[in-house]
Amino acid sequence: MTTQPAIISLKNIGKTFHLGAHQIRGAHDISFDLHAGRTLALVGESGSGKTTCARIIMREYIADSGELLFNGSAITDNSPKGLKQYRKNVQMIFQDPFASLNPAHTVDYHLRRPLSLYQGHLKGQAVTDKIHDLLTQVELDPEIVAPKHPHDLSGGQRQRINIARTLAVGAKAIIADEPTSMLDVSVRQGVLELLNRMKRDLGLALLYITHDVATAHYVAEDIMVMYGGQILEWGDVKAVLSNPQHDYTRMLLAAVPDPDIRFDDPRSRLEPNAVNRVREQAKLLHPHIRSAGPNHFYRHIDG
Amino acid sequence: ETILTANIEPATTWVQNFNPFNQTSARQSTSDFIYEPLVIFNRFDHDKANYRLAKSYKIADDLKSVEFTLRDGLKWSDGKDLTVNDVVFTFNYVKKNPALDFVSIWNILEKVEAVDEHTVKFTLSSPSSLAVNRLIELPIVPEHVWADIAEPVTFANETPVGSGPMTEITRFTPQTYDQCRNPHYWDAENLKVDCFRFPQLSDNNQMLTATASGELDWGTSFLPNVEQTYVAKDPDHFHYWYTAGSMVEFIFNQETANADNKKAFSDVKFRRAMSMTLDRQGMVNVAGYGYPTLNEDPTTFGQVYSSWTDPKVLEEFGKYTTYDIDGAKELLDEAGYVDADGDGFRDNPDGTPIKFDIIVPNSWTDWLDTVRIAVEGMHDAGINANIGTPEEAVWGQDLITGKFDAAINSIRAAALPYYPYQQAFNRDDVGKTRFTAQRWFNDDLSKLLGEFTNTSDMDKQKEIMTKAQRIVAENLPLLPVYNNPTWYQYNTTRFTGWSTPDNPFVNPTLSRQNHARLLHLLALRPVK
Amino acid sequence: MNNPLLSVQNLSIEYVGDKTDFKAVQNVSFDVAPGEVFGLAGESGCGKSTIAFAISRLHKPPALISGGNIMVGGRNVLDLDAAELARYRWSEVAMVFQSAMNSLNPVLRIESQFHDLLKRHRGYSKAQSRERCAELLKLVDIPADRMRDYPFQFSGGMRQRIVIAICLALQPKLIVMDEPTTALDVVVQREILQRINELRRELGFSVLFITHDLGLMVQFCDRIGIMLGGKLVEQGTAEQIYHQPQHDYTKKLWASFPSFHAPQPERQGSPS
Amino acid sequence: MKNVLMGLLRNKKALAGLIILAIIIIAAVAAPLLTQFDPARRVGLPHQPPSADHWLGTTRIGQDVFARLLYGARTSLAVGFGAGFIITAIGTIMGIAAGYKGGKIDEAISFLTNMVLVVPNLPLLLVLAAFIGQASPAVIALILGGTSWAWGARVTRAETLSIKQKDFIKAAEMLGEPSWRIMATEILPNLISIVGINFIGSIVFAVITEATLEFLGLGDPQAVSWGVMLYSAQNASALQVGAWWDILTPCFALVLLGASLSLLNFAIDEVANPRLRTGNSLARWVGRVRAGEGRL
Amino acid sequence: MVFLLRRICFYLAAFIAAATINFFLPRLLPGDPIQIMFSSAGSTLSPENLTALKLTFGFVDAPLWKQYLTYLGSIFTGDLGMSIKYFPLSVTAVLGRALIWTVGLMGTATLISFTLGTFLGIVAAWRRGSKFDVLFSVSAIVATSVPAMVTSLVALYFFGFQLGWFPTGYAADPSLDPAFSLEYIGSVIYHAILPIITLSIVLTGGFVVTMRNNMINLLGEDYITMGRAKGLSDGNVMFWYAARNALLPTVSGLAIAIGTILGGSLVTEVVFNYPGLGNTLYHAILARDYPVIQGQLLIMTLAMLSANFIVDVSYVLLDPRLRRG
Ligand SMILES: Nc1ncnc2c1ncn2[C@@H]1O[C@H](COP(=O)(O)OP(=O)(O)OP(=O)(O)O)[C@@H](O)[C@H]1O
Ligand SMILES: Nc1ncnc2c1ncn2[C@@H]1O[C@H](COP(=O)(O)OP(=O)(O)OP(=O)(O)O)[C@@H](O)[C@H]1O
Ligand SMILES: [Mg+2]
Ligand SMILES: [Mg+2]
Repeated sequence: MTTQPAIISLKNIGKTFHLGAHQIRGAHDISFDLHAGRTLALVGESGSGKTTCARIIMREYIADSGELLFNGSAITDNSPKGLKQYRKNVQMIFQDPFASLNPAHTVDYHLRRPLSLYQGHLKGQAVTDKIHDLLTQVELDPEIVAPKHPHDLSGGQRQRINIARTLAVGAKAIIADEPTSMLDVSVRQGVLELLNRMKRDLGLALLYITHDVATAHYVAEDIMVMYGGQILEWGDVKAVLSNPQHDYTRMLLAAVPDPDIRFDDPRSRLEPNAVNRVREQAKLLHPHIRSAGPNHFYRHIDG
Repeated sequence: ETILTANIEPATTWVQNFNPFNQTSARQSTSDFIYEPLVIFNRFDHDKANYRLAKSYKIADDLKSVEFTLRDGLKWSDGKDLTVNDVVFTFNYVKKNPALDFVSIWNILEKVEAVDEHTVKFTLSSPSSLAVNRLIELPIVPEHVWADIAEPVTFANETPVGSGPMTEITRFTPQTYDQCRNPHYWDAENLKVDCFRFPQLSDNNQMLTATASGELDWGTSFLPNVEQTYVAKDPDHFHYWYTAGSMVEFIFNQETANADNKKAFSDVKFRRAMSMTLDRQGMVNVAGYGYPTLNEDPTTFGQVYSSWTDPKVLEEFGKYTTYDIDGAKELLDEAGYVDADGDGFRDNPDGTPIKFDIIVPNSWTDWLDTVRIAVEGMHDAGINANIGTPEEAVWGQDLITGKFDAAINSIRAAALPYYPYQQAFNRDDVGKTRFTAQRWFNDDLSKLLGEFTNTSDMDKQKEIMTKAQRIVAENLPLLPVYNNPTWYQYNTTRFTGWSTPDNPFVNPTLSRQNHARLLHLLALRPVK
Repeated sequence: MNNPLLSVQNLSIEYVGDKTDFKAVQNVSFDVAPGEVFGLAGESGCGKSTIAFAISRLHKPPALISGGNIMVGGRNVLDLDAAELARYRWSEVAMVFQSAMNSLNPVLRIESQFHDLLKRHRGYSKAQSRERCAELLKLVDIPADRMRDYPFQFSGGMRQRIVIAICLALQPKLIVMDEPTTALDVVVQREILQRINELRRELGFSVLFITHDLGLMVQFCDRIGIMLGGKLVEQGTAEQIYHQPQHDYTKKLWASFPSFHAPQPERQGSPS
Repeated sequence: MKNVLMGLLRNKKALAGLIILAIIIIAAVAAPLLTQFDPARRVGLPHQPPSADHWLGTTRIGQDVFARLLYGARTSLAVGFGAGFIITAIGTIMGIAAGYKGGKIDEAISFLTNMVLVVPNLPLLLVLAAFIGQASPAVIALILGGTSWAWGARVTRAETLSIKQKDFIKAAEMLGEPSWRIMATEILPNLISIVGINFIGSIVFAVITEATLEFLGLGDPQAVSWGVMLYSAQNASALQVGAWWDILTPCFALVLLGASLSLLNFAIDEVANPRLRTGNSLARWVGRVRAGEGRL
Repeated sequence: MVFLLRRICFYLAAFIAAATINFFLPRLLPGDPIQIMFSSAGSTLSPENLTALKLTFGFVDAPLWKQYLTYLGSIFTGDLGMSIKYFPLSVTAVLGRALIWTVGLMGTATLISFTLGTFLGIVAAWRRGSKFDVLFSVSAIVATSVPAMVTSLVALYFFGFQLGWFPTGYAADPSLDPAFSLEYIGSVIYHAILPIITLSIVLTGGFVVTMRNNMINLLGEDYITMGRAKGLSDGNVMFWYAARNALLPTVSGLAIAIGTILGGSLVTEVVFNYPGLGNTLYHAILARDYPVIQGQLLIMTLAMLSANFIVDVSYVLLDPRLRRG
């Protein structure tokens, strides 16, 4: 993979939810690294465990097993102070831009708070200047946007504010959980572009969570395909998408809308029986990992 | 069948309890009507003795005993004979069960015995000319019923066996009950009413509605603006007559815990000045709708005992019981009650502040308004008086225990002026009744009152009372304002023979305190 | 077009505001032929749902149809009286709503949501409804024995399929689908649309398909209309819209659509 | 906040409510200027009908009804606002803490809340007032405040739970905001309409309850307040003797105050929830349909 | 089921807590309740006499905790002691007598106001912005803020005193004996009409407003639109689709409203001299009849708890999601 050190590493993370009598596998044997200046895409359908991974990274959930490493060392300090120190470096962007900003506060307030929490040395005018910088960085006009309340902004603008907020904290790693799924097609691109640029210019590590394989393809260097709490296939984006190994990955890719193949075309057809079979199979645990290239791995279906 | 509908007591629901010893929850139609007294003294007829179960009584010359002789052929309502044994039983029964002794009769009694078949003798613990009045307060109950009652205090006596005119409970529901004639009543020929009917009425407004509709024959409730709300509805048949009842007065607690107030309260000049701030006529007219009887008599006798009042006393001290703010101010100035600390209110001559609440039961609106008027007057004279409005029960308890500064209070009217004085100024009663609440005592007065009971000579008694009233008027421990009206409305549509202002043969009220109500009932005649 | 099933002619719809009115749909015209799938695309708020609602005449104040006609089977829907309207709804035009999760009544069993419809339009008894319900559920691959369950006992995809089954109950000529799969996973979405496509072939109804996913639209629709700010800015076959987009806005939409199947199309315009 | 206020000013119901409330407040504050009479003193003959001297007549003992009305408004407003404030403050703090903190704290608070909710309020107040004896308006306000917060706490908790789910709360947590700050500056501002409704609803409740307690004779009969006016009038059988002004005046005043506050409450609801609004647009819509400019 | 079990546990705990408050409340407040209670009757009673009376009524000077235990025990055996004011009735008998009337009064009024209010709320929401809506929602708001005593007094004055259409007190004509006769039942109904109407007026407003708001919030839901799109009749959509779902929060509101209803009925009963629980409590308070007051609070709490329980159960019945959950 790359030579740069991983900012965050997950090592064999497992997490099971207990709902009364039955259990739900949230994550099983999850391992991956987030590197500075790289985007890792995590794709999978609803309920596959993507958000669980994000929450484990954000230390909202404590993993049942496995290790979470930060800058190469295991996290031991679970005090609020330690948590704050951690979150100074790891921040999150949420799915719903309408819900992730407090409707009661202005944009200015939203950026001022992280600054006063994490950049305490900034005072008075310096804070205002910093806010201007941040807004400019996310391609918004500070004069216009700063005094506004979230409901005066479009979804794309709000998502930019969210990004600015993580920058205000000074995070090194950003977890973006479906940051564009609620946005209009026409503005999605812009937000993704921005994230890409941040990654490049600021050397951020990005975990991009999505169910949209197409955009993952567009922004990420690496990709992981998840189902039923397991990562079924992972590696270089191009390698995985052009040469999927796992049946589930294949099915997922086949289901992505493709303007070139109409529904009437037999090639487009997904057999319902086949779909169900693949799903059933993907739910099982697959302990064997195979490699399909230098940076392309998958879990092998036995038997 | 002639049914007389009456309002006897306010109630939210009737409970079948005819225990004559019970003072809290028994029906007020129990005494007199079910349990006839030996004798009834009629205050409206020169305190004449009306012999009921007894046909005579005799006080021994040494005033140490009384003998009652019963009528012949008396029967209980179940047909059994009523004998002297029942009388003796009753008094001994009460002795055995002190919780029943609501007249504290055994405080003055030594023993009770049957002298012969018709005569019963009461031996007193000390000589008294007035013991008869107390003795006849206790109801006489049938031995054959009560002897077997295990818990007489809680016994509800739902189907009473009595001696009075109305003993049969023919119907009893939570909202109305009928009490009908005793089949064995000795005086049946005078009784023309077959049944009482008592509807349940809980407040003024309901009583007003029931009375004004003509449903009630005999009303005993306060009605606002009675001329308009009642009489005007049927001027030919609807009438009312409010006679003077208990004496209402303001009192200052001589033993109040507040030392500063105590200084002022114990000063007769202060009391006199306070008395002069009371707009008595205003209280009568405004607070009492004009129904009470004005009482500007410093002896507190007022109209009820006007025949006992000494005009000289009235002349000398009458000015202190007439409304005169300027006079009050003058008196206060003279006595040194001036505003020392500049708060706008007068203080003690030594500069300590005077500030007190006058307590009044919060639901007694006529009294409350009376106190309002009093406080206005006191304010006008520069006294920092206020109103305290506890619940009725709390007010009563405060008066008894002495935890108050000032209050409005009343003393029951009885046949002789001796009784109110005895009630109010008997040191032994402190902590037992609210009548001694002001805690003012005078040895001369006590002696005089003691002498009063030791004689049955009218002239001697009058002489004693003249001395007594001078002491009271001079010291003004009670600030009389008016006599409470006794509520009485009567409807001549169905019954005649009512006690009226033109023919005031009997105290007309139906309340439990008035034993003469039995005489009133016997005088009534249905309209044919 | 000869004998279109649905003909929307110069339709204008406004939302009356406190002071000014908002013109949500302006002078929109398009036809849908029998058996055809017509797609309406455009970004959020451009008026797609407003048109869909108008076709079943579901609007309530303050919406106001201020001009135009909606012809279905030769009749102007806007002229129907209350009784005719009640008969028209669902038996001629059925509808699948934006969110599958919420278009079934949460407190009624599935069978009674079929029954109230069948009783109203066909006068079916409970037993008859149940029978029909079983048939319809089978069409969308749901076991008939689950008809006594409540909506919350089904997954999102199943619920959406149930709604589609209800749509088919009266064999309507047109089914309006307002973003029927946005809340679903790609695989589920594909399964459902595939099923609809098959049913359309079988039963011959037309579909008015609304979404903002252009790729999906080209895949599924015969013809497509592109909306922008209440106006229909471009209309053509799927082929045309994909390969020769005319309007700038259409081109921009394609530009912002990253496809990973085809080699990346040249990006025109700059991302916003 | 600003939006809520602006919205209120534009809402007809709110405007009506605000105007009435303003009139009542002004009348209460300016009472000494509006009447020369002392509300507690006899200043005329008993039960005089309204006249030039006594605009609303006199009471049974000759107090000026108008003066009592004005000064009584002070009591009602003071009790209402005082108790309303206590009720809302306790309810809001409890509700937010339970909703946000969850776990043991939530369980404890919820249990307490549900407990208080199942004890019938008015009877309890009655008993309390009776035991305390001649409860002054201030005491009544305190008891009311202490016993009536549960409903507000429950509603606030429910709303807090739904706000807590919102990503912006999570975002604040990720930022490392302390929890008191999250409750005070992230959650509370979003509860403004709930708190407002709770506050105003509590005022109405307090005003009515105080009047009820006093009407039943459990208040301080000396106080100059609308409840005591009712009590005295009822005791004087004002209706039966035809002194309607004595009893209908406080009735009317209570209804007016209650209605104004309730209108305001309803309006806050409408402002906070646009769906509930029945603004001008519907009138305009009807107009346009009538004019044949369109249909449905 | 788990849900209901949890609730039952809560109810039990709440009941014991309420009983405890009930026990300590009078004892914590200033003044000796027993003294106060007898002092009104005791103006001529000697202390010995008083002591004898107290003993008879079962006021013992045992330590507090002992009294408390006895009290708890007696509650569960249904023995609430003797009434002072209504002696020799037991508290249970006094309350039992009153309970029937209150249940009748409140039950009917709640039923009427709930049905009427809910119905009006549904229609107002359905025809939002119409004259009907404006008229009923505004008058409902005003109605919710009118104190029960005002409504009762005004109704009593006009319909009782001025017009004389209705009786001004009692639960039945006092001249009739309670019987299962047409006459008596007719009289009961006749006497109940005015209190029920005033109580209903007080309560209806609240139901109108809640139902209307719930409905309006629901009317935007897709399944309502779907119901309309299905060509179902307005009535069907309004009641079967919208109202049924909007009823859920209203029903839970009903549980809380029970408290208000109890309060409202208290005032109404006092004004109309209706022999129910409220009136009994009021007079017990005035008379300091502690055993009755305590029993009363307990029984009212019990009523609230049962009402809540019924609401819980009906909630489960109305919402299939809870039934299986
Ligand atoms: N706190 C929790 N308690 C119980 N189960 C949970 C919890 N969080 C998640 N799960 C379950 O774990 C599984 C994975 O959930 P997760 O939210 O990670 O999926 P996801 O891939 O993010 O889905 P989506 O795309 O819908 O957001 C799901 O079945 C979910 O129901
Ligand atoms: N009830 C209403 N009152 C006022 N304006 C409305 C109302 N309903 C919709 N609008 C406005 O009408 C416009 C068109 O709305 P419509 O729902 O038709 O959009 P859409 O294309 O379906 O969008 P989406 O893709 O988000 O569903 C939007 O700008 C919306 O704000
Ligand atoms: Mg997720
Ligand atoms: Mg839409």
